[in-house]
Amino acid sequence: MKKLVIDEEFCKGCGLCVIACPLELITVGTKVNKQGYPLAQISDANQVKCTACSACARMCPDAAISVYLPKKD
Amino acid sequence: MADSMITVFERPHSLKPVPSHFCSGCHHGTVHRLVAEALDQLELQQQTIGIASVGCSVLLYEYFDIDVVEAPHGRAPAVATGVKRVHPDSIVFTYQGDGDLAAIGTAEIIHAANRGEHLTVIFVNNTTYGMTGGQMAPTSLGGQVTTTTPYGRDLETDGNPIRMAELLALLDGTHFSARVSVDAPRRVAQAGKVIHKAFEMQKNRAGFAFVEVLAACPTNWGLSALDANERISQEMMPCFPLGTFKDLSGAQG
Amino acid sequence: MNKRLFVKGNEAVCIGAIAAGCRYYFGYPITPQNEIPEYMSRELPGLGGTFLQAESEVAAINMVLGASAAGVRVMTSSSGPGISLKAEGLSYMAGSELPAVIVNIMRCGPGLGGIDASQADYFQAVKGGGHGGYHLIVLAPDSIQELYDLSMVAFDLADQYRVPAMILGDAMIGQMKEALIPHPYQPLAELPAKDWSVTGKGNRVQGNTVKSLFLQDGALEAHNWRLHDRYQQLKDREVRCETIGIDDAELILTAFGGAARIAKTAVSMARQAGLKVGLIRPITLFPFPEQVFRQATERCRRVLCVELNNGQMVEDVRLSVDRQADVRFYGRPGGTGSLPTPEELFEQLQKHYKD
Amino acid sequence: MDNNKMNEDVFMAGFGGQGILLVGNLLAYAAIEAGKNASFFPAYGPEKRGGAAMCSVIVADQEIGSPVVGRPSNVLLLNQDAMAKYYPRVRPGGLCLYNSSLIDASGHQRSDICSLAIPANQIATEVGNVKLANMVMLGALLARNPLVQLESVKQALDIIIPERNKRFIPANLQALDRGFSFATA
Repeated sequence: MKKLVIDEEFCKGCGLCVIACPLELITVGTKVNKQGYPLAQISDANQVKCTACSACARMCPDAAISVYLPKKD
Repeated sequence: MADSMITVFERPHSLKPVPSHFCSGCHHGTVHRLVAEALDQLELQQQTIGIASVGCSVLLYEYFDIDVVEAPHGRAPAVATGVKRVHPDSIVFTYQGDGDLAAIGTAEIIHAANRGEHLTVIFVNNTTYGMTGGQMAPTSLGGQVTTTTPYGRDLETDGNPIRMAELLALLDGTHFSARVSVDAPRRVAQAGKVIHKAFEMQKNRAGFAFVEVLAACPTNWGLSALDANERISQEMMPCFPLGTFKDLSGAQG
Repeated sequence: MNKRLFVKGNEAVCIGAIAAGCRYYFGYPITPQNEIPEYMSRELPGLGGTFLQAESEVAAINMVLGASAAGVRVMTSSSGPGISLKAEGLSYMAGSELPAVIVNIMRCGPGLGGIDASQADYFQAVKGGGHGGYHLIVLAPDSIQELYDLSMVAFDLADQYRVPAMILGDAMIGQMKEALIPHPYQPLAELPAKDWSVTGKGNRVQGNTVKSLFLQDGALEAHNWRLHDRYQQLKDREVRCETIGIDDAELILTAFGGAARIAKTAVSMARQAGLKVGLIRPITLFPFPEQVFRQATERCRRVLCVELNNGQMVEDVRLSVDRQADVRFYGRPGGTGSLPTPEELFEQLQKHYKD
Repeated sequence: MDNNKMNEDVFMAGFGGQGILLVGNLLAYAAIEAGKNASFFPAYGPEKRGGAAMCSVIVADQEIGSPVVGRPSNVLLLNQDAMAKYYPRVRPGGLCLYNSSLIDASGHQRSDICSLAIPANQIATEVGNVKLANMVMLGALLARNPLVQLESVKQALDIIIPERNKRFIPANLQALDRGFSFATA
């Protein structure tokens, strides 16, 4: 399950999410979107480590990041 | 999202689902989101009227899913006054940059505050004229190189960085004046609370509420998004201290 | 020969102004003329001059008023919305007979409009723009070289007639780059001393007053007749106009500024296609080249006026030809992606040539 | 018209930040330095990054009329939006170079012009910086239509590039060369 969802259309690769993440789980890669911006990304392994603290989403100037947590049954 | 997931953070409903024209790392988007979050949380989207100013922020009507009037350069507080007097039950806010609010619109902002108009004013201070390509703003720092201060802002001939949050706090009509920043997650959270409060005050008819937000303009500062973000605490905050300079929200109206 | 420079129109106007001795500039940012204040902020301090970014266009034009009253060559620049704000000051300057150069690099309107090329401020420029009934000298360059040349002419005419002069460019002329030969400045005429300016009374018998208020019986009327005579002198002596191939023309195209540049290519396309098409390009919009139109239409009975607006100069063309020619109009009001191309103008020429 | 007299137009488009205006300016400046007439006419959105950027350059021996070109003969397209909008406007018989790193050209077919795919981002990345894609495209254009000598452009680069960016000149020269040789091959 993905906790972080980064919208590729909205992301502008500024990297503010990268410095916001206390666990350094996010990077800006080389893949570019339609506007020509490189995209922020998080690996599947790091998705697991993510605590859903939302610091990245709070910093994102483009409201490109959504954060989810699995329901505990 | 699947039912098995709890939403922790999502784009606010008051923002339209469209990418913005803002440059990479520009904080206008952050401030837009904080305003939208406040409107969502206070359930004000349906009754809010935004006043767009001139500059990069003019296009806010492309991003906010609310009614908006576009004002001439600097005149947003006057336009907002007109709207609010017609619709006193609506929530009216202006969203202005430093050139708009603190240079050409100085008269309008001072007199809207002095009349104690029931408005929320969001003032984005990035020490430059963004849309026109990085000219000196009234808030540019001493020594700051801009396209019209190529040798650095000379305080003797170009004036001093103007502190609007402090200046407006002096006016009897101002009920709330604060300066916040969006350069770190905890400060974004704090800025969100202050903006929320400024809208809540209007909802409670508590008078003129002013929030100055320190923001980055990476493109016109000639810095990367990260370096520009860093400049806010390194260079802007010593000149523009964060804090609340006036708060009458607790006082009896 | 001077080395050719390769500069934007907005820079050319500054180079010309500085060559003509302008050392004072007051302005406020607005696209598409920002290169003007930017250039002046770089160059004027080193020349002992003053560049000041005002808090608004209203303030800027009144700083110009003050500097002009103090007796120096002074310039400001803006674009549509800012020129509207300057209208008040311009009216006071016209009333106070203060020379200055105002550059309007026109963008699309009304309101905030857009930053693309437009000529929608023609009326505002040539009919005065502010209150009270006055004229500005209005010069409309169509190349980077001419922007340079006319910025010097503008200062001379303003000083000679004590009438503020406007250089009416557009985003196309302001933003494009071409080669420029910076000929040295030669005054058009021997210019009158500015003995009316405020310098401190000193040994003068009477203090100088720069004003536009006239309260005594008949004083304001006399003042307005004096201004009127000045405007008439401009009409008699200072008309400037370029004509191409109008002697044998069956259809005369007329356009100014940026539209004229596009028109020139359309006219040469027409000539290659064997159509006898000529061009009248007013360089002074006030004074308007009425006689040129009058004479040209004694033979050629059809005129097509092309503008980047919905029809403004065409009214002055019609007044000039006074019903002796069939004056038609093709205009585009501007906006992103709305500049007419030479091919489109050529189509219009073919259409109006035939019927 | 004298057929020996040169009158060439170039139109280029992409998004802001791709350096469209820089190479347009460079080309026109090189032409001026080579003793020709040239006009450079930029157009761009109000925003500084993103948005559309385009410009027209005219290089001629005689005086230049319209800086606006309706049907350009030489066209450089750097992104998909530019392709969609301007590919149909290339003058029949003209030349269109497009950045195949960012443009999917399927669905854009014309037999009446010469179309050339240049993987500009890829080549620029090989040179060391994706931002040099503009130079790759210009180099490629000059290989197909020497409206200005490649050497003149290289000399002009030294003057056009602001002082603070002079250190990037060698990479720019390399990108021009790589584009040139790609389109020559």
